[in-house]
Amino acid sequence: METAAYVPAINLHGILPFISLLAGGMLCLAADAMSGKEGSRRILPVISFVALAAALVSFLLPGYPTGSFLENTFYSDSFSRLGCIVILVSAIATTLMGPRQVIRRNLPSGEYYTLIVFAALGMVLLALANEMLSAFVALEIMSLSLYVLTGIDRRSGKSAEASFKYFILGAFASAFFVFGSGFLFGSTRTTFLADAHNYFATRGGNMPEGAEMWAFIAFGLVFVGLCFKLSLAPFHMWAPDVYEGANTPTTLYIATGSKVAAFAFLIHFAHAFSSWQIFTAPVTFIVGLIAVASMTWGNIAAIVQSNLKRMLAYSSVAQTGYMMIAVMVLVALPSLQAAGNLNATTIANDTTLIYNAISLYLAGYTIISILAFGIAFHIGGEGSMAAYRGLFHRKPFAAVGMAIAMFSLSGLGFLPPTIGFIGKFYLFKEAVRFNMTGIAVIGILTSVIAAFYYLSLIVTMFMKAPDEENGIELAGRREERIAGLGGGDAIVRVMLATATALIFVLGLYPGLFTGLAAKAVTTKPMTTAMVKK
Amino acid sequence: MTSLLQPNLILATLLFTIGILGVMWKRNAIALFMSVELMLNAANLAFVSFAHELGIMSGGILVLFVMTVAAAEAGVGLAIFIALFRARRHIRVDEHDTLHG
Amino acid sequence: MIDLVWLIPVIMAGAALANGLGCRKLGKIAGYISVGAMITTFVISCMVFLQVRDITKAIPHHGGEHAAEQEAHHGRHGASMLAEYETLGHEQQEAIKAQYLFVRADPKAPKPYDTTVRGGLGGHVPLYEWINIPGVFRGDRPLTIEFAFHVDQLTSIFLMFISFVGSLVFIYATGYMKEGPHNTLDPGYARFFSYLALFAASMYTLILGANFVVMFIGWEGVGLCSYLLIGYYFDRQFSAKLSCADAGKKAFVANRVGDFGLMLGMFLLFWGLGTLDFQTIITMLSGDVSALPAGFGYNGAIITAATLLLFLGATGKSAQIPLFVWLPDAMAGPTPVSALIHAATMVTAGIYMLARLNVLYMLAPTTLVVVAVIGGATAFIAAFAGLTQRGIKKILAYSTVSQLGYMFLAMGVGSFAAGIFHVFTHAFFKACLFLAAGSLIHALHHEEDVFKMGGLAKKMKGTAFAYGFATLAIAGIVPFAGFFSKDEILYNVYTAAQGSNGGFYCALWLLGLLTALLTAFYMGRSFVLAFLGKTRLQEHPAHDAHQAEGEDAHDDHHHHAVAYSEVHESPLPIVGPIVILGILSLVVGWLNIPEGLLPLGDFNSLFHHFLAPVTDRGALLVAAQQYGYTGGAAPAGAIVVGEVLSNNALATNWHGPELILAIVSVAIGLVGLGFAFMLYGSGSLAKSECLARKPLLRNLWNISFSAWKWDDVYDAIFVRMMMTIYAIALWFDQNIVDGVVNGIGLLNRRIGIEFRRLQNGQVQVYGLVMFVGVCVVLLYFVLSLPQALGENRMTVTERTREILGSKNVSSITTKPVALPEQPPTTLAKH
Amino acid sequence: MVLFLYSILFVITVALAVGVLLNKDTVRSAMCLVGVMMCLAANYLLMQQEFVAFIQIVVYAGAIMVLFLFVIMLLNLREVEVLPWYLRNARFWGGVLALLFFFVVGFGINVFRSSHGIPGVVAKEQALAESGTPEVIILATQMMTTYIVPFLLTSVLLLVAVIGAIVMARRRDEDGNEIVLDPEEVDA
Repeated sequence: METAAYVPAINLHGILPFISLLAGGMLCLAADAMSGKEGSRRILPVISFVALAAALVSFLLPGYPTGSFLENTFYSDSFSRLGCIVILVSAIATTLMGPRQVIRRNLPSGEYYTLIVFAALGMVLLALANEMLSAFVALEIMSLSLYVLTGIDRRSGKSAEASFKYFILGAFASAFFVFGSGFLFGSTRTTFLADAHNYFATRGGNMPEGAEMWAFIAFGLVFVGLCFKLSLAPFHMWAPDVYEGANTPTTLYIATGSKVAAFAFLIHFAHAFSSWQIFTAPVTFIVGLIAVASMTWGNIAAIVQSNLKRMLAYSSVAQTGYMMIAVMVLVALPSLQAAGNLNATTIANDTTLIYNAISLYLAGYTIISILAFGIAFHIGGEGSMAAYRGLFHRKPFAAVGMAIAMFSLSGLGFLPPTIGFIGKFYLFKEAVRFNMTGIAVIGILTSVIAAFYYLSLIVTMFMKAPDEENGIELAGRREERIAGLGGGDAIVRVMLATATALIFVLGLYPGLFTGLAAKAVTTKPMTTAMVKK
Repeated sequence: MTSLLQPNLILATLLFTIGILGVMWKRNAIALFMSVELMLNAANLAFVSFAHELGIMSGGILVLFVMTVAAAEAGVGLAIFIALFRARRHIRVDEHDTLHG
Repeated sequence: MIDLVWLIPVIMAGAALANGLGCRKLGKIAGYISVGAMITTFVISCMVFLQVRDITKAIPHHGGEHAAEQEAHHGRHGASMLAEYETLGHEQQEAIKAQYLFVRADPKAPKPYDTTVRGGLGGHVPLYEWINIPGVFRGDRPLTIEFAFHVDQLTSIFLMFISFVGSLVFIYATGYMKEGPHNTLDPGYARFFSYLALFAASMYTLILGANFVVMFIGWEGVGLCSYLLIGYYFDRQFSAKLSCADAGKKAFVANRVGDFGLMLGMFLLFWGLGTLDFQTIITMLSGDVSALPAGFGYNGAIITAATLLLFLGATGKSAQIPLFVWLPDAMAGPTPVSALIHAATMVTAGIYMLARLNVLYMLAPTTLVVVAVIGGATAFIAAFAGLTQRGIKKILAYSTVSQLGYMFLAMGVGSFAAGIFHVFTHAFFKACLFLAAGSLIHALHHEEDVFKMGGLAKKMKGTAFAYGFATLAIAGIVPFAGFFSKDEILYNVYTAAQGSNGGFYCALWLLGLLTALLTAFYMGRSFVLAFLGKTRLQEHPAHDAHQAEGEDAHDDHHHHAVAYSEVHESPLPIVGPIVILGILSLVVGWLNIPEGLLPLGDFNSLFHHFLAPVTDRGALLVAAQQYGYTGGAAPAGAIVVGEVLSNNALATNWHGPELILAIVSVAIGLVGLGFAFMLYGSGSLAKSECLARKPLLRNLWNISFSAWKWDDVYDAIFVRMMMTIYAIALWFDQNIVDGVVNGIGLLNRRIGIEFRRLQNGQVQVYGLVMFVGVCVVLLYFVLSLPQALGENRMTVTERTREILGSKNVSSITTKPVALPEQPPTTLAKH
Repeated sequence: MVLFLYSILFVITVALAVGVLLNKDTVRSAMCLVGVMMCLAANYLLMQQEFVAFIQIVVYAGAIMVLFLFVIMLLNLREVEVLPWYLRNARFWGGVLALLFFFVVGFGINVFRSSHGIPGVVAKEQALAESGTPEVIILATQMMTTYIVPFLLTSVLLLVAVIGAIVMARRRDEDGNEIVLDPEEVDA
């Protein structure tokens, strides 16, 4: 080699969030080792909050790099950056709920916060990853942390069982992911998605035979692995059990953070293939199929649930299904362009619009989930419906907040407009715009089915008389009282109120968020020059 | 020299399939998890043979990563099994169905 | 300041959020936050108002001195003037037409009152583009909805009185929401103020919205907050039948019915015109008639349908027949809420919408007739129901419904400004009445029955004084506010009766007069019963009452009779606002003294001149269209034309009847009050009971007391009739639809249960399901590849054959393909 | 010769894998898995990946499998698997699907007919390989350059694994009390 030392090109701002999260996690460990039980219960939330907030801020700072950085391992575009912001918001929400959860179930606070921060690190890395091995390692950092967070409540058999199921199925799914990465390597000779993209762009029409098939298999296997993390039907079977068994903050984390991360990576991954024209039609179909399966399965199964967290699990399956509509449009764009339906100059603009729709939906879903799970956590009761009977008569604010969350999730929050409605509206709008009316109609029909269970929860909260025996003294409240936990309460309340306000603010002014996306340089359009067959 | 790519890929797929079957058939959680390890090994094999065929000497790199991940997974997974065992006194996977519906 | 108008709703929403967040921790501060926010919005409103006023003044008048002068001297426009115009001789009409042609021929015709056209005043405050859908709906026409506010004269008036009355009510509430002997805060104090602030924020959004959608946000928000506020004491019983929560629900449901109409109306307009922006709609309608879609001309089918549907929305919000049932039950909320809902906000929304859309309504004369009839009938029916009520808040509630009826009556005859003026004066005296009633109730520990009061004027001087002023105002006695506004409405109805369909309007006018009589009577009755004569309270406290107070100090909503000697005036935060409002119910009417009563030069009809650019647009447009204007280059030209026409028409205006009518209505008011005093003045109920024993009166009494059995009628309609329909439907459903619709629902559940069974908790079953998905995905990919590759590639079978056939594969080589330059991934750069 | 060796290896590998699958005794299963890993190592050797083969034996067969065996012994899980009736159905369908999967992917694995051409980076590497640079150096170079980021990330992963394993496996909580199930869950 010519030079003695290899100096990788490091963009310091680009890795600032990683450093901050890593340092935060380490500091948590160190602080836990140095202070006693009570001390670490007080200090660790602060440390992890600061670390997460610092990471969030470094994403929001104007100079955050765009495009590839750190040896092409990561790719930062507006969508993945917004994904990271959403992830960190959900991580912060989880942290804020932490102190009460730790006291309620007497959890080991050191590990609890450390793992939250490390999981956030994994998620952020995954969301930005543009290389299969880093993505895999990031995925595992995230997953392992979440498995343990799920099972961290050692006094609960359910928690252990949930952790166990999550782990078994998660490991199963990551095996598919790795196998798929192998095939991608085989067909494109690289694990770097940017290179794969170039490869498909230049040789997509003239690939060695066999390599095409490997690429197909690669996409299928990796896609399946990601679908598991996204809990799309039929890869969602773990979700209800894990959501029910895990402690509520972790449930929130799994439902939002890990999904957003996997989703952002899915976009990167699909983008690598987007330059390959023959590929778009099958992928469009499969993504559409999975979207339909998720929307119907999720919504129908949610109807018959009697546990709130299970219901939210199925609802989140359906919500992710809705997101896949946008992915479907996104992957179909190049073929639409090739067919002459779109003109090349507008395609970048169209892509941006679709990205806006997805990011808005993701953000909305996350905020609503924070509100819904946060209230479930706030009132205690761990998802049992008994806690919600006549909630309005006991805790009017909580009931109204939950009702807002439900209205918003169902997409019925029409007026005053909520983020849930606007998000769905934009998604369906994009689908209709590109002549995918069928899937939009299915989406709307399943939303109607969904309205049934969302509204029935509202009825339960507002119309039923409170169940005095089961509803009032809820799980964990006693421990909290003993611990004299006032401060944590207020923080959670502020968080919930902020989420509520955001639901309306973003519903009223989606541009606040999509504007952020538009400002943040260009998102990669899902196409490049086509090679003639 | 004869390319071993095709037979190796077939072998990898076969091992992967056997791993999947193990995941679906085994009742003992540890045995089940060993099947997952088998799947990961199959992926390794595919990767190495691709690399070999492509003449990329560093193809073994993925193996190193997968190994690390496998080790990490094994550590956490076995710990989870122990926790489950402590809670329920057995780790027969099909009998842990408290969470259902 | 106009550009900052968005601050107003935002401040209130912020206050709501702050209070909602702080919850119980805030204590008293919650009240201060809301009051502070409300006063801030009042200040901003004042500044906005002043700016709007300056701009209005600065606009040059058209048509020379003469027209301007005339303009300054009349206050009435609209259908009434058109009616007057009809009576002119042929020559005069020709002269006007000539003038009209002249104006039209002048391309540089000034555009008076262009303030309402977008951008003219700078009153359009766009915040951002909210929804933009390029060419999905209605062919290639994009759907663009701005989140925008709009400020014009109408808005600024509404802003003023909402913020002012609102501030007073908020201040009052800080005093009122304390209970018990120790003035402890109500447990939901912060929640209450949070709701109140949110309510105000919604109301501001409603009146500021520049298009239907933004208005509708406020419209719904107001509905939601009213539900929350009316049901505030959700754990208490309101009446024998209803709990407070039920009353809230009732309000919510009645409003939903109305909203349904409103939405349909909105969709209809959007379907026809492709926009939901108020000013665009108005500009379109006052533009070229031939360019409009069918059904949008004068008395067109669509415009009539749309206005009727919108009016249904207004009847819901403004408590008119058939949807007024919720308002009397809205008394279940705390008194400040009643004051807020009844005086300045919520119920005025319907009136506001009609005034805002006066162009549409003037173009739909059929709808106007309906509006007038509904308004007149509601006014009478509600006033009649108010005659015999015993609860003081109930009396006031029916009086609100009745007064709202007056307003709609005014709008129904085309005098929108008169309607708005009545809203304006009504806001003051009705708020005063409610707050005074609240003060009474507060002092008497939740005693609302006027039959159990009496003689309180001596004990509660401030309250009595204000209540008396407001009573005089609502009864229409001469220098008080209500006189000017009500008299003007009656006068307008009377002038309408001079035109075509005279008999019909004459009947409405008589109904209005009768209502005025009833109003004066029942208001006088409530005042006399509560404040004058001998008291019907216990003279001295009973012993057990003392004990009860000691023991039940915390049980604040427990009724226990208060002795007369114990009654004392409410604290300052309560009395202060009442007295201010009492004084204002004397003076605010002076803003609009018609010239016919008292020529004051420029001071006459101030209110109307200010509002005219907005509220008279429709009338002017119709007048212009009536005489041949079919739209042209400048929509404002139409206005000019109409203006000229109207001014000329008014040149012959004769003020004779105005004075006579005023005298008549004052006389009627005095008769009503006098009768009330006669009957109840002594403080004993004997006379009235004696009267009530007569069979005819007895029956009338029953009808009145049960409020025309309206609730029962609703029961009959919505419960019994619906039950019958339901039975039929049930049969149909069970036998026919079941298989289809119900089946789908059942199927969903059934499938759901199957899913549940699949979700049996065994991790391997989950793995299996997952694996099914894997297989489907891969199978599809593998099978679709050959198809995707196209014909010139190998088919599946060929490929298979080749795979099976080939042994030594690596020896086959193809031409290497040049590789692209790609960003080097590795150490190549060194 | 290589092909012959390879054929034998293939058969043994598959047989051992089937052994992992079908052995009712967990320890025997584990031993079979060790065998599979050894065979794979031999396979890597056939492809001149000596370092990877070495790691495969040391880390995989040596460390990870020992961990498995340790846990099996710790929990005394040498029980014989008897499949309950309700799993048989799933087992059958699992088998069918696995067969399908195998054929689908197996079909997809086509012959590799074209020489891919080596991109610049790799060409350089190949030059290194041809110049006789040992495989381990190439691997190390790649590890420290191209794949430096995932390499660094593995450290975080291992840290997470350590923390997780400690949390999940420990017997006592922070106060030193034995962790016991909540009373209402003991029956479950």
